[in-house]
Amino acid sequence: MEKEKIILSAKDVEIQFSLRGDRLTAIRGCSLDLYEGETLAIVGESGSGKSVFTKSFLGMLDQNGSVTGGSILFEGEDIARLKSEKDWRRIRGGKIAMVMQDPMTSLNPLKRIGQQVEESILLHQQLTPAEARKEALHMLELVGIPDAERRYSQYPHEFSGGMRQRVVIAIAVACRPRILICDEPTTALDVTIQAQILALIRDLQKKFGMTIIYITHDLGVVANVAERVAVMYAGQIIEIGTAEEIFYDPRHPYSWALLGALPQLGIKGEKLPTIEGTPPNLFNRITGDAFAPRNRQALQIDYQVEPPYFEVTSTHKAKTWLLDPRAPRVEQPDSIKRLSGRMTVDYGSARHPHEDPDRETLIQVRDMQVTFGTGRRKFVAVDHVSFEIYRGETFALVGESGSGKTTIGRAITRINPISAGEILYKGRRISGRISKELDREVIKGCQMIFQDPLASLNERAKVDYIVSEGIRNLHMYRDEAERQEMVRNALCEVGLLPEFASRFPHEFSGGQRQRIGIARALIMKPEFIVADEPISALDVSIRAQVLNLLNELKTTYGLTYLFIAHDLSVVRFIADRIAVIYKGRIVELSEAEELFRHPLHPYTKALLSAIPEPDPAVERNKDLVVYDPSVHDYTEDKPVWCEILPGHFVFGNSAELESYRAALRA
Amino acid sequence: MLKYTIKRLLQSLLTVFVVVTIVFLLLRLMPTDYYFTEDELIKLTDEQKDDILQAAGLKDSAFVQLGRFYAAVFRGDLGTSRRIMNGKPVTEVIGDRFGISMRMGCMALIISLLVGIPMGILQARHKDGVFDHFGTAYTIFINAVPRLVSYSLVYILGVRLLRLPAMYSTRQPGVSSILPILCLAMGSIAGYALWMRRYMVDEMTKDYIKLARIKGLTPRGIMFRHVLRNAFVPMAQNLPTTFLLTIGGSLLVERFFSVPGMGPLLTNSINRYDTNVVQILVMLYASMGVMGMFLGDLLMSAFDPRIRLTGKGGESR
Amino acid sequence: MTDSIRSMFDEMPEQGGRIYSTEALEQMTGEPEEKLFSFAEYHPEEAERTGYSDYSYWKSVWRIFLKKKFAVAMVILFLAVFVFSFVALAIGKYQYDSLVPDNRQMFISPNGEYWFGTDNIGRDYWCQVWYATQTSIKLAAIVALGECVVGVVLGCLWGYVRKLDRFFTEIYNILYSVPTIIYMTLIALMIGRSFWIMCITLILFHWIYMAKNVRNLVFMYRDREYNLASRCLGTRLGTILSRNILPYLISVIILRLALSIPSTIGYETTLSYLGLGLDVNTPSLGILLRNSRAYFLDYPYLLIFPAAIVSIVTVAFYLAGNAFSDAADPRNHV
Amino acid sequence: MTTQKRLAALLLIAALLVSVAACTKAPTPPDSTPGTEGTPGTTPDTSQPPVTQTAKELTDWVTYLTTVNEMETFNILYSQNNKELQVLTNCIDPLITHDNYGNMVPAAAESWSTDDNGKTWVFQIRPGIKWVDYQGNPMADLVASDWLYGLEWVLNFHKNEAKNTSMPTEMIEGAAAYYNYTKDLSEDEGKALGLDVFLSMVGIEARDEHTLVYTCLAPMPYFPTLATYNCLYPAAPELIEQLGIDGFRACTYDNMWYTGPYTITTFVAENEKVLTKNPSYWDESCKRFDTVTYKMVESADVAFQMYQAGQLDHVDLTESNLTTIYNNERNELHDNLVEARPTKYSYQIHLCYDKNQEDGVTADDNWNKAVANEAFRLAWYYGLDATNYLSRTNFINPQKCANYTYTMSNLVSFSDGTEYTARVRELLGIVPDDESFARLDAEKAQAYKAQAMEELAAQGVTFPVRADYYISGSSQTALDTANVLKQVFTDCLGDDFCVLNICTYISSIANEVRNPRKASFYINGWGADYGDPQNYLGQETYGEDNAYYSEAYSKINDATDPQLIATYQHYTEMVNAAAAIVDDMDARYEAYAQAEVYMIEHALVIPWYKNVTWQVTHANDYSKIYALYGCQTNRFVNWVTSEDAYTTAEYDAFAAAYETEASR
Repeated sequence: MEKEKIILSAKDVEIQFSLRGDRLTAIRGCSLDLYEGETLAIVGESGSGKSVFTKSFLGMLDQNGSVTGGSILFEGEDIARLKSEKDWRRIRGGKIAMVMQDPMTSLNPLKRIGQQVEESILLHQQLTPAEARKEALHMLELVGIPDAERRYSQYPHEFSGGMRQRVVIAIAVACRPRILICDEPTTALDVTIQAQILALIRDLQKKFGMTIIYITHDLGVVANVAERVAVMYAGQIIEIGTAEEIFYDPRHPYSWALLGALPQLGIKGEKLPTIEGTPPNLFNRITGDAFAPRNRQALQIDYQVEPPYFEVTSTHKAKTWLLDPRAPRVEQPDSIKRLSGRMTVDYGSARHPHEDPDRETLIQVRDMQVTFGTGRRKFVAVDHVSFEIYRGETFALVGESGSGKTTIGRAITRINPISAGEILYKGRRISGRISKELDREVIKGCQMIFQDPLASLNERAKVDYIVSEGIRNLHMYRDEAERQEMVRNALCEVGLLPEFASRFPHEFSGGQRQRIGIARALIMKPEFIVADEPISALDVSIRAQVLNLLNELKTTYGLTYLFIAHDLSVVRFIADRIAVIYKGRIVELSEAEELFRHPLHPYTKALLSAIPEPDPAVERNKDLVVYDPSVHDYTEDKPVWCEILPGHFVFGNSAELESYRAALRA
Repeated sequence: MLKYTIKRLLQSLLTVFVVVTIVFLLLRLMPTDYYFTEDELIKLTDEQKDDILQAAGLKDSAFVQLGRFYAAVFRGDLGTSRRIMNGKPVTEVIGDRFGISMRMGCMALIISLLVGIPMGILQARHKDGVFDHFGTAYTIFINAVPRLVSYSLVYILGVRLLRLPAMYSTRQPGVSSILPILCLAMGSIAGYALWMRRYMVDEMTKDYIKLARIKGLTPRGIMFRHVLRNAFVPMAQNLPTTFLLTIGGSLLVERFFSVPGMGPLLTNSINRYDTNVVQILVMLYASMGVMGMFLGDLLMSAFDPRIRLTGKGGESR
Repeated sequence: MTDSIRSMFDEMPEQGGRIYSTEALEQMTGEPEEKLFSFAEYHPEEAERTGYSDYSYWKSVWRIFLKKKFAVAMVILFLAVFVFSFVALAIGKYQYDSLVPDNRQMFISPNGEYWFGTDNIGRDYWCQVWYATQTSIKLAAIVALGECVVGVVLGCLWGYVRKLDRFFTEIYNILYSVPTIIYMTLIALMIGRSFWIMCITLILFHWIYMAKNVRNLVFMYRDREYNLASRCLGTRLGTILSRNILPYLISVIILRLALSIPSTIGYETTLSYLGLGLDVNTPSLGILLRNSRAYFLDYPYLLIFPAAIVSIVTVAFYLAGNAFSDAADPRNHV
Repeated sequence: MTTQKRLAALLLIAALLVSVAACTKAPTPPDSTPGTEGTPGTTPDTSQPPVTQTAKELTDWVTYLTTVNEMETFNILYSQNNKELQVLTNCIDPLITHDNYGNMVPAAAESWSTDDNGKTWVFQIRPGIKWVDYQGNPMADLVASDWLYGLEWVLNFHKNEAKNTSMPTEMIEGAAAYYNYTKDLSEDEGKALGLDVFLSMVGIEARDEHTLVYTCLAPMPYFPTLATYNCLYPAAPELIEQLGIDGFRACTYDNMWYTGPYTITTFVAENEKVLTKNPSYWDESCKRFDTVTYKMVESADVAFQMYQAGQLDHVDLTESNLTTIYNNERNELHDNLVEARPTKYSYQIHLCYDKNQEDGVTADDNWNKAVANEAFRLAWYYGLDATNYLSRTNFINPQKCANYTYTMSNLVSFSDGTEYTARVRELLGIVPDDESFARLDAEKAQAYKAQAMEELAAQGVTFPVRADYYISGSSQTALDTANVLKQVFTDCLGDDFCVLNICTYISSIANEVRNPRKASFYINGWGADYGDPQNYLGQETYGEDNAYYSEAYSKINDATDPQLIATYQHYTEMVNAAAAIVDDMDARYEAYAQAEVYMIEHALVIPWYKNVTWQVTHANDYSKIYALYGCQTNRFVNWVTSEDAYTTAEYDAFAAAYETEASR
């Protein structure tokens, strides 16, 4: 990369927070040069300090935090020294702007969209109100809001999440900043929307020549937007380089781990490479390489001396002793090699349970409908859905938020009552009123793993109670000793230490908590587990742990999963069969590889195209397929649920089915 | 909208009906001796008392009375007072009094809005400053210390030091209203300041405020363009209730300063077993209560575009 | 230490990467180069342990509460007053039970014999005030506890059992839309006035606000995933309420408990002033305040002593309640 | 929601609020006559020379009432309460009124007479009296038949709702029958009744426009005293016609008609009312104020502050005010403390002779045996020193409140001017004393106590005897007083004899205490309805239905002790004998006095106290109408007032002058 003008230069920035009387060093001497017009992605797990670091460029640190060392040079001024809000206002908006993570809360709910955009225009561009209005309309159009004239006078709640994020971006861009910081702008959005927002950011960067810092925890996303990538860990940038360098030739073990943990790079039936443990506690003083305790290939020196940056190329630096000539040579893991094309991707020998003549139907859902509310507020969450789950398979349900996938899971575990149809478990009806014995049997047999490890554990109860809650209810033990033994076993099973039983959930990290949740389900010795987005709230490094665990348990206990996800990439790795759900309807259901190879329904195609590939070359050249529900004309020709190939179902009317068949033949 | 309004009004009607019926029946459980004055109790024999009660229609069974009452209300006849002012239509009894309560209440309301809300705003803007501490001390004092004590203080200071009239007088409504209005406003100023400050402080931690800061908006701009209106929404919900309740008058203040308002009417009419007045008053209060809630929801929906008034309650999504 | 490494780093430019000198490293760590650059042993358990956090909710609540100096001071003052009310009765020169009216001793200002003076029929005011203080605190405490117990139990049901929502909402409307004074008057006139009647009626009309509060919270927690998990595991309603939801309500309950005390005392004084409070045989601060109303312009001490004590008690609880609610808010645990 | 919808919501709110506001339209300010404007005439006028004997009189009077005493009706025939009568008595003239010595003087009736020892009474109505409206415009002439309409109204169950019927039905021929007749009619029938049936049944007639004749049930020499009472007031048929039955019952100050010295020109409920001189009043010679203003205050304490601020012309003093002023010689009001005249109530300890236990069912034998014992009662009579109790009312001169007779003093007098109760005291051998409670006799008390304890112990009575005394649970004053009373029992009789147990009732002493007979005794006052000792002594007779106290309080008719019953029967005979004397009033009074003495000496009822309070005032109470019965006391006519508050010395002089004048 040719030398460009440095627009912002952070040197040895140290940021501390005072928290509960202690001092937490969130950024430990972090340096970064930002070049004019580039898109830099900063990647890291939660708590790595990526967000804090960039907030310091704007003076937007929380009240209890402050820059305690280093300098941030911007336009010849050390903005780390700025104190008053007044000084910062010179920088904010007009010079550096920011797009925050959650579009749902970052707009004033009581002001019209247009006004909010106009506000920043009036602040930073010398325009008359009439001109500002025109400019605001223009901005709205620019960020891809159709019918801007009408949308201008609407309120945020009338916008979907993706649309709101577009508005937030419009507001930020309307300030005409030199640097735009995008702080996880797509994390709260659906995959298909995420892809669109990423494309938008790319466009805007080209149009306005802004410098963009893109913060994310997901390396897959980075490949799409970034020219340069910085990987952060424990308050430091441990590796920085161009996107190609980081994706194809990462040098730091942490970068390997991050990339390797991506399920897109996993091989079905094999373990994903994982990063054990959790990020370090920044309250403590860290000696040596902060990643060392989690690194299987750590050197002795890693525990004692902090590594310096080693330059791989002029643009590629990494902070690891492994690059030291004195250090032993360590091969890049296979997954990295796969990525850089040195190995071919093989999705392994998928099982085909539906072709098994001896298959046993464990769960059967027939024509199920779930509605919420009554009268005019009635809302159909799940609309006449039918499918079967066979013993021993992993059945995945994929759809965006609000599609009804979680509702289906909860209906099967009988948390939500169903309003029509029926659910059979081992051939017996379990929906509606059932006998006590069957109730017990279903409680034992069907368990659930929840999405949010923070919310799914009772904070005020000990792990021991949480894990043994089910066996207590059903008195599945003879005496106290046996119960404790069962708890210990369950904890060991999920890779936790038995002594954790006497602790409270808040003492654990997200991954550990998710494993406690799994232990809670596992202790019942269930046959069937509904895993409701078990990894989507977890950091990338932890996801792999949980996915591996689920796979392991499946083989050990012959478990059957209903795996609910919003992201096809994960599902491809774990699922045997996949059902795609859209607005309460299953639109396509097929064996996993078949679905990836021959997606029929346009929505499936859109979902597939939105999967972020951790490969800059692929990402930059891919065509985004946008799903437009209005392509279906169901006014006369009613759609049907049709098995178009053995084991491959699709939802469509006769015309569509015809075209699908044609596509399959082709 | 219209459908919603009708539905809400019908629901309110039901609530009012239930409340009035309950109070009606409770009243009939009261000893009828309250119907008589002390003078009468000294001299009247039980037989004479029975005759008087019978003449007043209070001897019939409670349900007969209830039926008669609702039939009369349905005809639009709200009955006459018996013991507040014998034979005077209840509407007039109430009409005489609620004007004064309302005028006083409105004055106090206006004052407390004009003082309380700016006070809350200033406190929130200069959070943890001297003024904030001062204001907080004031709100704590007013909210914590029983009203009887703080009114007594006002009374002593006002009457003894400032030589203000201790009693409301129709001849000098201005001067003699100062102390009662002060007492009324004192409490609600504290209330408004407290809630305004709290809502504003809450609002200031919201993400969209961060975005506004990032835009480069001045603290002033943020305060006036974003925080103020949003913080006002939850306040707006209570405004109609507060306004309507001014008609009800404040029992304590009006007793304290001999204001001939609605406040003491209620306890007086119960004390005197003036059933018609009690029933209509309860009906009035209950209607004001439910109307207040309804208007509050309407007002909120006017301020907050997120709130759609359909189906039950003004639930936001 | 960081600084010294950096400087060494700058002095030692080499070909592909930049390297710390072996000597410097060995000197720094006291280990030979071979050892330093060999693989370390990997402990998966250690990795599990790293993320351990010592954050404890209640510890933080307590710590932040203690930071509110003024509230703590007021609580201590209240406790002092409460304890002193017993001491005062013991050291006073007159016993409450054996007070005798004596018209030669009426309206004596505080002096060495009568520490708080005497009342209108010549009885020692000191023991009356402290006795009344105990009555008032007792009343407030019982009402607050009663409100909480009833409010929490019914509030939990209200929030959790959807079918009951309508019913409780209607009760709420009925109680909320009419001034409580109506019911209080009716009850005082029908059943009479006594300590326990007062307790029960206050609880009867105030539990609903607690319940409403609890209901909203239960609503919030009801569909949290951990409760879904419990339902999935077949946990009974009672257990879910008591083990899963109640613990989350404790801070709110304590707050309401603390705030209910000043409001009960305030309510009691108002009712007593209106003649609807306790019966005259049970002197509370409210009754004393009401009685002093007739005399306070001539004999201000009759107002000042009970008023001061009432203020201390109510302000203490009010402050403590608010300080606690601040402390209980996890957002403030920084 | 779209903009239109939100706009609609706003409009709806606005509309509702406006409609509410419209309903609350500011009430029209009360009509105030020019005379009532400005500050009351009590503002000290500094330009005046220092106080002289001939201080200027007040032309306007400002007084107060506590808010609980607000009027409940303007219909004087309907009212049974002093709180209304004290105002309305100024508005309509009775047949007969009083002067400041309690003598009956003509009002609407020029003269009255009887030819048959009081069986029929003829009243000559003064010609030329006008009914006027509240602004003083003449509306109609007052004629004799107006009294017919008035009595018909009172006796008609559906018109006056059984109010004020007791005295006419007890005294006037056919009144009870007519009342019962109307009671059996339906409401509409009753309201439609004219005079026809009434005149055919009831002993009343209008011989001509100015001659009114009443026929009593029996000879009643005291009947004219009843004519001061509001049950015998006139009603203008034209007004009844105009307002309708319900409208007349509910008449208001601005639609009623007046014949009295004042009309009500301003009325703001619970705040203020103004009486203005009636320009068409027949008696132009009587002295009246231009206006009389009532301020309604929340408590006596507020009244005192208003007096201090010069906003009132008199104030009754509360305990604390009085103490402060009296104990501080430099207090500006110290010299202005003056004693009011006694109220019309005579308070007694009414013993209950058939008491039940606290359950209200089983008889309390211990008490019933004790109280039936005369020695026990006499121990109370001689032993209880009321002084401390009296100090509750009047701590400066407690003995002024001492009451030694059952009948209230100044009710009637012998023809030689001897006051009736003075005669009773004389017979009892009691000489009132300013220093101590004159009845007290410690020796006798000791002796009776010993005797009672001996006799009663023999009957199995356990000592101390518990006497249950009930007070209202809501009254602090009652509790304070009861505590003082309890102390009196302890101090005077010792705790070994009798112990007072203070209990409370909630709302109704009748239902909660009297009917279940739970109290051992009551302290109750009786004010006269008409001017005859019968009105007092007749309440305590044995075996008679209309003896109010025997029926409601003492329950003597259910007592079993033969000696007690005999005593009561003897007393009853004495009273009946006295009542039978209708031709010689002196003999009649003497017989009553003997009966009263018999009653008191056997301690059937124990006289206890009367109300004499302190005040500061600009009016000479001795110039006011003073009557113990009827409702004339509060007429604002012929008052002597002063721009400066009277001093104690001046008042003492007034009292002395009054005494001399009265005995003449």
